Amino acid sequence: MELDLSVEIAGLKLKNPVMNASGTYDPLRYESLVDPNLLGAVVLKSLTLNPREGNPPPRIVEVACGIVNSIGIQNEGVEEFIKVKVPLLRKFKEATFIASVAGLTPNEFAEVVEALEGVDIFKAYEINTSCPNLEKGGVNCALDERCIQQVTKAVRGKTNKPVIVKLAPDVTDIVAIAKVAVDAGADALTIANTYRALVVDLKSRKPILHNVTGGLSGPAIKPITLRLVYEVVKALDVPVIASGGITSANDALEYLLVGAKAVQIGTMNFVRHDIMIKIIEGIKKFMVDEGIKDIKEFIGTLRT
Amino acid sequence: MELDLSVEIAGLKLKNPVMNASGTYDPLRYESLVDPNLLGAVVLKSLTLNPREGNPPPRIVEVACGIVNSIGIQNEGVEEFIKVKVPLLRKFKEATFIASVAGLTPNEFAEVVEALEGVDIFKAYEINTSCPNLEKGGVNCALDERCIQQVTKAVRGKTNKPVIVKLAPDVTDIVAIAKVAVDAGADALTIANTYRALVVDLKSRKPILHNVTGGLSGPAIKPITLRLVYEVVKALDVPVIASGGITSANDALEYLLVGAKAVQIGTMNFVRHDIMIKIIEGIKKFMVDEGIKDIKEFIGTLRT
Amino acid sequence: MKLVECSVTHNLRVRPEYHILGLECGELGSIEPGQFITVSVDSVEMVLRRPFSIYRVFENRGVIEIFFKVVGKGTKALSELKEGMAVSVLGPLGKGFPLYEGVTAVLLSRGVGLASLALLGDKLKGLKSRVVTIASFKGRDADLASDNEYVKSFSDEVIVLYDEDRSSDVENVRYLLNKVKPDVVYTCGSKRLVRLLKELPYEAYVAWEERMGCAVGACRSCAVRTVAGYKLTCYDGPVFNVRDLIL
Amino acid sequence: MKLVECSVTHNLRVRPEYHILGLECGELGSIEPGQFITVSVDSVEMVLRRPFSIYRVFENRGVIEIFFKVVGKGTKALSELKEGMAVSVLGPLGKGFPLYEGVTAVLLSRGVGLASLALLGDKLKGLKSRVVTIASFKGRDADLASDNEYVKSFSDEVIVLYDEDRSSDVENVRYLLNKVKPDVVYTCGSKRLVRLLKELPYEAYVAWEERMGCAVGACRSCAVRTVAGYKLTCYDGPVFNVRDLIL
Ligand SMILES: Cc1cc2nc3c(=O)[nH]c(=O)nc-3n(C[C@H](O)[C@H](O)[C@H](O)COP(=O)(O)OP(=O)(O)OC[C@H]3O[C@@H](n4cnc5c(N)ncnc54)[C@H](O)[C@@H]3O)c2cc1C
Ligand SMILES: Cc1cc2nc3c(=O)[nH]c(=O)nc-3n(C[C@H](O)[C@H](O)[C@H](O)COP(=O)(O)OP(=O)(O)OC[C@H]3O[C@@H](n4cnc5c(N)ncnc54)[C@H](O)[C@@H]3O)c2cc1C
Ligand SMILES: Cc1cc2nc3c(=O)[nH]c(=O)nc-3n(C[C@H](O)[C@H](O)[C@H](O)COP(=O)(O)O)c2cc1C
Ligand SMILES: Cc1cc2nc3c(=O)[nH]c(=O)nc-3n(C[C@H](O)[C@H](O)[C@H](O)COP(=O)(O)O)c2cc1C
Ligand code: FES
Ligand code: FES
Repeated sequence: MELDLSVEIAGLKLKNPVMNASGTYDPLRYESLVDPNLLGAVVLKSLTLNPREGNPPPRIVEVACGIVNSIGIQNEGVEEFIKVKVPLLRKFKEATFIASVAGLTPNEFAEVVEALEGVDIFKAYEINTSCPNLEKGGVNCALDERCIQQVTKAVRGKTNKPVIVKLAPDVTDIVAIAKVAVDAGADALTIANTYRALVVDLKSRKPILHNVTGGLSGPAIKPITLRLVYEVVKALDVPVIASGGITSANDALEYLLVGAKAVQIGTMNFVRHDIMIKIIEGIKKFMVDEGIKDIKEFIGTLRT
Repeated sequence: MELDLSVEIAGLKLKNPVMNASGTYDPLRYESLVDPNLLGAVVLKSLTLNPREGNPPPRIVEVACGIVNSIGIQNEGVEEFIKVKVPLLRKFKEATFIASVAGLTPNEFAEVVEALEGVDIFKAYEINTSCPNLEKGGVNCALDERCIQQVTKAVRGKTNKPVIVKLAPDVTDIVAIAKVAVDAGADALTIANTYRALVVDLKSRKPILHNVTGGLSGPAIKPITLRLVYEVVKALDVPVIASGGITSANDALEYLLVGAKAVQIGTMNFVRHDIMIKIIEGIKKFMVDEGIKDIKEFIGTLRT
Repeated sequence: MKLVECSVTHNLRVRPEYHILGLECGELGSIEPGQFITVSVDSVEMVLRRPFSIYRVFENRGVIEIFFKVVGKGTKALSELKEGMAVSVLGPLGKGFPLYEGVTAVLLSRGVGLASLALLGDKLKGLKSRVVTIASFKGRDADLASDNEYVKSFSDEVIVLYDEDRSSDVENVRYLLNKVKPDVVYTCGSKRLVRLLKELPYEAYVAWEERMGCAVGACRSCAVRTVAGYKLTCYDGPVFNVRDLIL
Repeated sequence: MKLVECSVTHNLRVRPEYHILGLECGELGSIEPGQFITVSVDSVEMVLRRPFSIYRVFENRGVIEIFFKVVGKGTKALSELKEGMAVSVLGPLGKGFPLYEGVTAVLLSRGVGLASLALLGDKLKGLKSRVVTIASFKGRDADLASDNEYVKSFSDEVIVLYDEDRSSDVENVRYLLNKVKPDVVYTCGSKRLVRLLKELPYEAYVAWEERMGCAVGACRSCAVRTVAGYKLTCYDGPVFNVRDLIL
């Protein structure tokens, strides 16, 4: 059977619906284990305008069925990235690259996009809104409808490429915040980032992460993020990319069933480094077993 | 060493900080496995004014490190409860009972409390705000500051016993909603209930729970709820009872370290039916090992 | 009802995917046919205990057996248990089947549902009832009755039905039951069979299965709809009169 | 670097809580002393892979050994692995120690940190360097060096220090190092020892340990502060010049 795994998100054609989640995979460092040309897309680590050194260690800690991290968006800054990293990425000729954009003010997001506009390898932008907003005393932009609106608008004004706004999951009303992003010009949404969490150590009586709190990811969060995707897909007419706790082809398929157009694999890239390839194979096997020729016929077919 | 495990919450004296979470334990049904007289308190299943038959099955499903349930507050109604159940509970002479109160309108909460006021075995009320508010088209009261305020005020007007408001965890700003409850007269807070979640079945392409979504509980949620407790304890001067993912004495101690005055065990009562007794023993052992005579000296000693 | 650490005495693979697990639990108290236990597989990733009927009891040795099919992660883990390993068991749980002396009883099972009826057959035999076992399976390679000495030991007759030759069709089961004209029929949780029994004039009981939380009647997870409203499968059941159930 | 399913060849308990695990992995590619592998314990409850130094290599048999202490759930699970069981291994990872020919080298270890230095000792011996192993332990019952034939095989001298008789005190270590006057010192992740080496005039390298995510340099979880800003323990390290680290 000839299988069609391709999907389209706001005009962006992907050869299959499987990509990595930002910050959890690097095509160069995984090169001997994963061929990035086979992925639906490759999302790079979030970039800020200036270099950021990130938080002091420890930055990661394991919890039941998950991890909590506080990397602090360590990155080399957009300029250095374009100069050093982009040339290295060019060798992956068949790969579809998505840049991840971060900022400490709404304007910074726009500046990063502006700087990236000339880089032809990027086919879309994912806007990582889970950043401290310095203009608002450092509150997390992703939790603030006003900030989401400003950031989306600012970015939208700078590019005609697809703008994918990545939302935070731990909000009272995901649909409300998703709507703000869509109304401000987002072409698609990634749902969602990590959940604010805390891990402490009884012996030292201190938080384990230097940053005190961090973001929970991994299998633990899947049922919650699946609910978020379900709510947004039901309420709004916007393509959704799902990110949260995917460990297997079945998990990926569950998100597609609920209506996500594509999925991102994050934490599991640390555990089985070739998982994304395995998931693509698993999706194919499922399609064969269930007689599905085109994955688009399966997406969003949840019966409630 | 003589150990003092007692704690006080808004004037309510508990012999130790370990109690069950509402809906996950019944002193009569667990009688051969757990002596309720040994617990810090016993929280009963949430009661509504009228009997509720609950949701159609399936009502529970397992996920990674947790379960998702949608019982639908099945209960016999407060009148039947007082007539049939309360007399049976009286035999646990040393037990400290807390009634859990639910309602479909703010006024219903008040009526349930009114009905329970004469029942001497109840030393406090826990207000389960995670109920659909029929006056607001069925939105979850716990997600709505206005509803939390109305419910707390309504209940406060009916009793001088301690009022413990139980909050939902999946809100953007737990401190804001906690503050509303405290300002409206809550003596203490339980943080928190379950997280809205979805589980689907690939074969049938349907949600597994008949109610579609349900509430996630168990070890998976602990790092998130721990963060919530941390935030509230830091921001407000109100006693907090922690509920979320406790599986062991260490988990319980982590919540106490962060500043909870007491802890509730929910899902784990299904797994190791004598877990609450084991946790009390484990806390004692920790106190001996660490040379802590009075658990109150340990509570809230997190160093950040 | 007790919560005990049991030790695995044997773990027999009787067919691919079907296992009989022996557990030395000491004194669990008196066990009624139809009652069940729950076992803990892993208490962090797989939070919930798994429910299984008590298939067989060796009273003098303090050993019980469960008979299970590997259907998911929990039963997979159980299928890999080795002799001497420890398993946490809670039981016996729920209410068993009503027992009758000197009657003609049909045990009508589907698949591994036979596991819920075997101990009952054994008891009925002791009560001088005539036991006709009608066991239906997908195919011959999933047949758990024909070679089963235990089942033969209490059955006056064993009738085995298969999907592959269509002998398991509802109409054939109806025909067979009407031929036996039993005083009482006992079945397990196949909805199709319960529906059939509701149509027939014989007294009939079913061992129902529903997803469970606490398994002791506290959490209200395992509701099943009956003529008297929701009942708890773990506490009011798992045995119900088929006429009381609303499917 | 490869991701391979290896099979357990042996799992020796050398002391209570200390295990040597043999893994038949076939061809992993060339391994530098100081490099490490990560192993997967369970991929749902315990999401993260566990990092361990490569303790020993049996090239002709395609077998490597790790030497670990049971400190938590993951190492507990590893300590229970039996011969023939499968383990997912990723490696070799990171950058190893710089090697010198014909010098005097001290391996200065603390506890099971010896595991990070042994393969280095073996290589240095082959390069005709003089190897003095100074191994410090809490007490005699945690002594992993005195009876260790492998360590003896590459060490020209083995000096064992204990907390219980205070021979492991920093001042005594300083004294010993100054007596040996090594060309180079190699140590593992004890902060106390790294601080000492920063004060002394000898060239010195440390195998650093930091909590890891991907272990291949992608996620930036394992940052360690150096004079050139944060470096990644898994990729830029785990071996660092002690003078580059800011503790
Ligand atoms: C009272 C009772 C008696 C039972 N007796 C037997 C028996 O004797 N032999 C046998 O093979 N099976 C029996 N079952 C079914 C058995 O409990 C399930 O097959 C088993 O729990 C599946 O676990 P799993 O982890 O392999 O499957 P998974 O699908 O991974 O399990 C996921 C979750 O769903 C639950 N679940 C899955 N299937 C069922 C089911 N049919 N009923 C209830 N919960 C389920 C599991 O307990 C678990 O919580 C009985 C069920 C009940 C309620
Ligand atoms: C490069 C490197 C090499 C190592 N080599 C060895 C070795 O040869 N022998 C040995 O006994 N130990 C070694 N360790 C430490 C070893 O990785 C930890 O002891 C082990 O991961 C603990 O796992 P656990 O599940 O038992 O402990 P838990 O405390 O339950 O682990 C929880 C989490 O913390 C992480 N963690 C805990 N301790 C450490 C640590 N010291 N360093 C990094 N992560 C940690 C675990 O990997 C896991 O993610 C090394 C660590 C690193 C980074
Ligand atoms: C170590 C780590 C680093 C991350 N860095 C980023 C980042 O730079 N930008 C971003 O948008 N998301 C980042 N994330 C979030 C992931 O992209 C992903 O949305 C989240 O982990 C949930 O998916 P998962 O459960 O599959 O991991 C990071 C996650 C982890 C674990
Ligand atoms: C089956 C089930 C039923 C519950 N019923 C109630 C209830 O009636 N009232 C209530 O306030 N919380 C109820 N809860 C929530 C628990 O009391 C508890 O707050 C939650 O499960 C988180 O704790 P845990 O992770 O320890 O289970 C229920 C939870 C479960 C799993
Ligand atoms: S499973 Fe808890 S009431 Fe039946
Ligand atoms: S662990 Fe991922 S970069 Fe080092």
